[in-house]
Amino acid sequence: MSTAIAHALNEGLRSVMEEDDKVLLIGEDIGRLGGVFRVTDGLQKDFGEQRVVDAPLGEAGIVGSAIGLAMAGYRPVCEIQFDGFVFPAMNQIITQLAKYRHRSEGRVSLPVVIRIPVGGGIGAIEHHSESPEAYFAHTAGLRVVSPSSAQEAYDLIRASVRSDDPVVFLEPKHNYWLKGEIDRSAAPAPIGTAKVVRPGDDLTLVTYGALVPTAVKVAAAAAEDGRSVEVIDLRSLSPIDDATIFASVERTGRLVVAHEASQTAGLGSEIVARVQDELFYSLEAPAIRVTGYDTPYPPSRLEGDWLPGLDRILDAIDRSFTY
Amino acid sequence: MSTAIAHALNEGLRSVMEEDDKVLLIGEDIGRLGGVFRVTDGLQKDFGEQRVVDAPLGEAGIVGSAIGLAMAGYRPVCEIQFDGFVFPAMNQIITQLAKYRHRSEGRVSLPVVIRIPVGGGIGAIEHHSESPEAYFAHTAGLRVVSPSSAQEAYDLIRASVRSDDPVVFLEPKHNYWLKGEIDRSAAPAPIGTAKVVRPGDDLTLVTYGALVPTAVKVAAAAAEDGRSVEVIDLRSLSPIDDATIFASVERTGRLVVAHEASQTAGLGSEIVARVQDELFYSLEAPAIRVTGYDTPYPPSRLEGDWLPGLDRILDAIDRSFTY
Amino acid sequence: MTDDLFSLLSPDGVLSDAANASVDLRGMFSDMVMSRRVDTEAIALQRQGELGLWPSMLGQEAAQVGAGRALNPRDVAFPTYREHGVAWCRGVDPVSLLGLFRGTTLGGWDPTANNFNLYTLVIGAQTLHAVGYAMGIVRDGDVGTGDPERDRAVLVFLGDGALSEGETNEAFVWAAAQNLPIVFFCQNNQWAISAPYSVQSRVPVAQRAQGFGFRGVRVDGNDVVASHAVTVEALEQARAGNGPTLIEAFTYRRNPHTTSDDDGRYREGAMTDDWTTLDPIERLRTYLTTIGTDEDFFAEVASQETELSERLRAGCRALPDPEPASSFLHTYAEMPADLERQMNDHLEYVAAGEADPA
Amino acid sequence: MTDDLFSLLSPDGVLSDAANASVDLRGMFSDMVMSRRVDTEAIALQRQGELGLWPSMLGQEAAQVGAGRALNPRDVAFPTYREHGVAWCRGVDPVSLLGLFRGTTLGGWDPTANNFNLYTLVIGAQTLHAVGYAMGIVRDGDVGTGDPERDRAVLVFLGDGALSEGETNEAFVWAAAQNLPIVFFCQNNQWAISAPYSVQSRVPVAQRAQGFGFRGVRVDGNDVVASHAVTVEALEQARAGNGPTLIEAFTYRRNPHTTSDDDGRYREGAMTDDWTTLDPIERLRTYLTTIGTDEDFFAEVASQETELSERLRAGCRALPDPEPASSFLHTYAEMPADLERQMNDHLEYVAAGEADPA
Ligand SMILES: Cc1ncc(C[n+]2csc(CCOP(=O)(O)OP(=O)(O)O)c2C)c(N)n1
Ligand SMILES: Cc1ncc(C[n+]2csc(CCOP(=O)(O)OP(=O)(O)O)c2C)c(N)n1
Ligand SMILES: [Mg+2]
Ligand SMILES: [Mg+2]
Repeated sequence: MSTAIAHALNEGLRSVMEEDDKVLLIGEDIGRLGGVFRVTDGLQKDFGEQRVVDAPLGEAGIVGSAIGLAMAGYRPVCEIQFDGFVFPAMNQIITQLAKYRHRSEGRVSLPVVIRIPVGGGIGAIEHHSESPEAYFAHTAGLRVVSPSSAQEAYDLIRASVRSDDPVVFLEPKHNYWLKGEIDRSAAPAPIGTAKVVRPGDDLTLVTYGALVPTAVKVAAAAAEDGRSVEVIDLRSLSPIDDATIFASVERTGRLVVAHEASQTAGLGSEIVARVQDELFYSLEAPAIRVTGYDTPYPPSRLEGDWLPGLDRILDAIDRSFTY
Repeated sequence: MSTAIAHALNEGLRSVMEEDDKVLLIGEDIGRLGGVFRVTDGLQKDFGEQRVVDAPLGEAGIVGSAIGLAMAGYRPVCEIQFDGFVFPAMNQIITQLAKYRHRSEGRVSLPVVIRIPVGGGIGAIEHHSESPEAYFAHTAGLRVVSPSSAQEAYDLIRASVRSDDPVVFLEPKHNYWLKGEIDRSAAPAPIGTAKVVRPGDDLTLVTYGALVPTAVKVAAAAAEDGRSVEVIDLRSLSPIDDATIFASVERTGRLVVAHEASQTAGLGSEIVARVQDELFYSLEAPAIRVTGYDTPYPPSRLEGDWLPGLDRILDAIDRSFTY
Repeated sequence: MTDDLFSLLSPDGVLSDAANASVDLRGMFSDMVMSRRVDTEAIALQRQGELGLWPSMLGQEAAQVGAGRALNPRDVAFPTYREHGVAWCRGVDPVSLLGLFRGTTLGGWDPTANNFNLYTLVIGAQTLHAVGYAMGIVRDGDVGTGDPERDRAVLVFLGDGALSEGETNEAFVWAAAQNLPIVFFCQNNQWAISAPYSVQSRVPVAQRAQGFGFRGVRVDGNDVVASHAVTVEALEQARAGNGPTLIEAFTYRRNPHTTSDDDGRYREGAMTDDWTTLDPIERLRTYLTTIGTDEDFFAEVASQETELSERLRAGCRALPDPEPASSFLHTYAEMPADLERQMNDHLEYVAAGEADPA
Repeated sequence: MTDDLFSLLSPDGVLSDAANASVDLRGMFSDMVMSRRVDTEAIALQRQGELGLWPSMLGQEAAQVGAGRALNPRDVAFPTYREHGVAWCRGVDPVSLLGLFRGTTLGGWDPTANNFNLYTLVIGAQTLHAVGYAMGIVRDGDVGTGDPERDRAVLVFLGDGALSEGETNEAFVWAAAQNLPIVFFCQNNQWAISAPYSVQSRVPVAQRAQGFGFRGVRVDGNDVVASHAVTVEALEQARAGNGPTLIEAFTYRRNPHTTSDDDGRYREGAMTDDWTTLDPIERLRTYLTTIGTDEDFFAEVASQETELSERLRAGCRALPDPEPASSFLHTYAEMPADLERQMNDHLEYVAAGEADPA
């Protein structure tokens, strides 16, 4: 039986809540409503209002109180309702959550997970389609992860809740209803590693989240042109699993990185900068970024064109092969 | 008579306040105290409490009210007391200030300047030595600038206040007392351009803010080894003046970028990514970043070693020449 | 929680003698009916796939029209995303309200044309903009002069949920400490999406103001006459230099949060039904009928409604798609070189017709 | 603003009959004297270049010792950066307070060892941590059981300036709505650096609580007996499940904001002088002398002071510099590969002795 990403998250949360009664959830509308995307559906009914907390409407309060709960021995999982609404919590995330282990010289762990539905392409109004990952990836002390399939969702949410580091957990909302099989018995990969989703020899295509299925389609299309594209799902956006990326590009000699977030100071630039430094002599073409443009997210009537998609990624691949 | 950067900023602010009575200042302790770095010294006395506003202790309030003042036709200049205290204002900066022109389809300009003393090396306590520029540079709709000398400070603050875009103005606090001559009559460079601070032929060294004087020393030291290093002061951290950088690297074939902020998804990565894409065939070595490490800013006893300095930059230059 | 509500027009349509005799009750009635019609049509357009989403104001017409009509033209309003009735009173073309929800724009109107700002979707953020604008009014010297052509104030809207955001409370701090010409108008519709007001607070909204040292007033938000009266009074105080007021208009969100919401998951229909019987329009209709208002008046309003409906339907479909270049054009006052390059790339894609993502 | 202050020990050293007879006045005296000595020594160490900075608590000893001594061992305190007196009462080694200001650490002690959290420098941020901790206590079932070995509460400190931060107000929202076992202890020392309290608010700090629907109490913050009594009472209410209290301890920051501050730029010495005559320690000394306390007691305290001074001076200089690897080691629970590479590069630099920036 195949499971949607949103349900896989729900199942994953349920399972860690069953295993560890210190796990609790805090967020706006996550209780009776089950969250606007229903990721927490039924959990308040089964675990009660003390463990699935309908928060007052304040994101600083959500993350700040989660920090306090973690200090008191709990493992809180916060939900931020949409990408664009995480910013009121930025002070707690950047000055407190990310830095507390360091401040306390390793004495205090803050195992807080911050779940955020991210990304565009759903025809939404402003603030509901953004990709804020770079803000978090630039902040040392946070782990940033994003699943791309039901299996990854199930594994990663469980691993994130178990992590002793704070984890920003980015859910590709465009693909919440994408289904896949889940193996619930397999030992999940440790948090922090990338995954080769489709092997290939001629070019490495790195992406994450909602763009992973697109990247697989890109690879299939490129294969028709006789180009063998290796697709890597970052999974961990910070820290970045250099080893997997380097090993691939060393073989292929070509790199394209794709994400929805704006280009400037985005993750694509980071990966490109790392690769060109490590593999200067291996690269046969410049490493190319295919990203959202350096504008605010446009009105939804324009998002189809604004977002990086199949064609732009394929064109980048073509361009790579012109070198 | 030579002027310190802090005084040049004071003078620049005074001059725009004299020229345009819509310019006003808002910040914590900027009035009678003149700001903790005295950048606004004497301005409340001369322009009154309505134009130099001692704000309640809330950064969201400072930026949010500045937005409203801008809507009412004013040109507010906010002061955030230290780099580490800008995060409570992040929601207003990212979701409102940066996006309002876009949201209003160009109908509403928000000429707000946010001054922030940034950077380390002053032996301070936590949150007083950080370099948050990447958060702003990643946010489309903001201009981000940083002066490196008294002349730049005077020119840039004036240009920033006159800009119809919101400007995040990063003041290199380590060099507040660095002195230089100011020509008050020269037409300042338009905001948005980089500057070749020292010409050279063999390698391009890009940096900004407090590291510019260090970079000039680096170039002098490299010259002794017979290496001619061109130093570029970005001045505008966003948008980036690609043309100046490209023109230089095209000639030199080598690039080192230095900044105090952490590496991952920092500005160095962005510049490197751009250059390797544009100048793939010109580069004779990988473009190298010399940055703060991917940790929170350390206790001040460690900052001397943690910060990128003369030696690390020189070593990066050496490394570049090994290719 | 309803004991201490100020009211003038009772639920069964009886008008208190204390009501200001010169108030334009017919105008209020018409505004409420017309703005409800905007709401109803928009919901229909959403069902037909013409809008992606619509946040309904059903049940909140009295609060909004009462407040909206209290504004002078020079006063400035800062709405949330639900103030369709206030927009109506300000003279904003209701067709332009639809663009944001159709995805053709993030704004849709010129905020300076009617002194009605853009909708703000980030809860609470607009309260600080309103504070800043009020600071601007003070600096313009347009407060407390006694000159009715000069004194101005700001009216900012917020929901009960917004009371929990830090930014809203900072707005209270600034407004109180600087005694600003601002009125906070909170429609306590008792829900923030699925969260009943009890999630936010155990005491009435209006009480919050006391803690910051300014006036708080509770009014029956389904009573347009009372909502209007308290807002007129609060705005007068503000314009006169007597500082801020927080008005709590106690009302009820009768529809789901937006057309995407499923309120059956978190509330019983019964309470919604109760509030339906407290309908603000019916209340005023009863009164107007009681005092013998001509049938022609009601017929005239009805015909304007029909006209409006048609205009909305046609206008919605005619809303132009934004230009592909528009986001690039409006990010900065002057376009940076790299962004121009990005725009040109983008326009080439669009021209080639191959930009749609997989 | 001082009319309604609760007080038990008058400025001239007269103790009210209402004071709890069992209170350990000698202990309070000793704690105030010792924590003042910590403060004085730290200022001296700063002058000698041993500390980069020190935020003095001079004048606030009564508020802090009153509050600090009201805590049970299981209660948890969340300080700002000025609670040296509370740290003293909690049994935190005062030498460890110095590391943060010497630059050898950003923390300096184990927050779980004495239930005294790390200093928080970001104004207001700790109020939300305290709220979360209190939510944890509720979930542990350690509130309102009536078992004095079980019930716990949180005591969080904040300044008058912190009342203006959004986060502080969100903490009030959460504490009130969830009726949490938490006490907010605000030392209104009348200044936030150079900003007099009038920049933040026109009404007393304690009044803020009313707006959120919980208790607010004003106490003479220079009266250690009263400060203690109100905190004991508020903590008892909290532990019993009767929800939060905001205590305003009205006092005065007699020194500049920190050793880096120049308060001559923004305030007159006269007001500081007035408050010097209200010294909290002298007040209690007068009372203790009046009731004939043995000279030996005062001599004993003085000798402990001397010993403390020496320990602080020696301890400060002996504070170890952090390991060059330490920031890398403490960023993540498990070090990521790239960070390990960065660390190794860094350690090589440090070993080569060439890392100092120009
Ligand atoms: C900062 C922020 N957080 C979360 C949201 C998501 N959200 C949209 S409306 C809403 C509820 C608002 O409730 P209220 O303030 O009572 O206004 P109402 O919708 O009832 O008019 C929430 C949580 C948001 N828009 N902004
Ligand atoms: C978020 C934030 N903004 C600004 C500062 C800078 N700052 C440090 S202390 C201070 C004043 C605090 O005043 P108050 O809360 O009254 O505490 P006190 O220093 O009087 O004890 C300010 C503005 C800060 N630490 N954090
Ligand atoms: Mg509501
Ligand atoms: Mg204070």
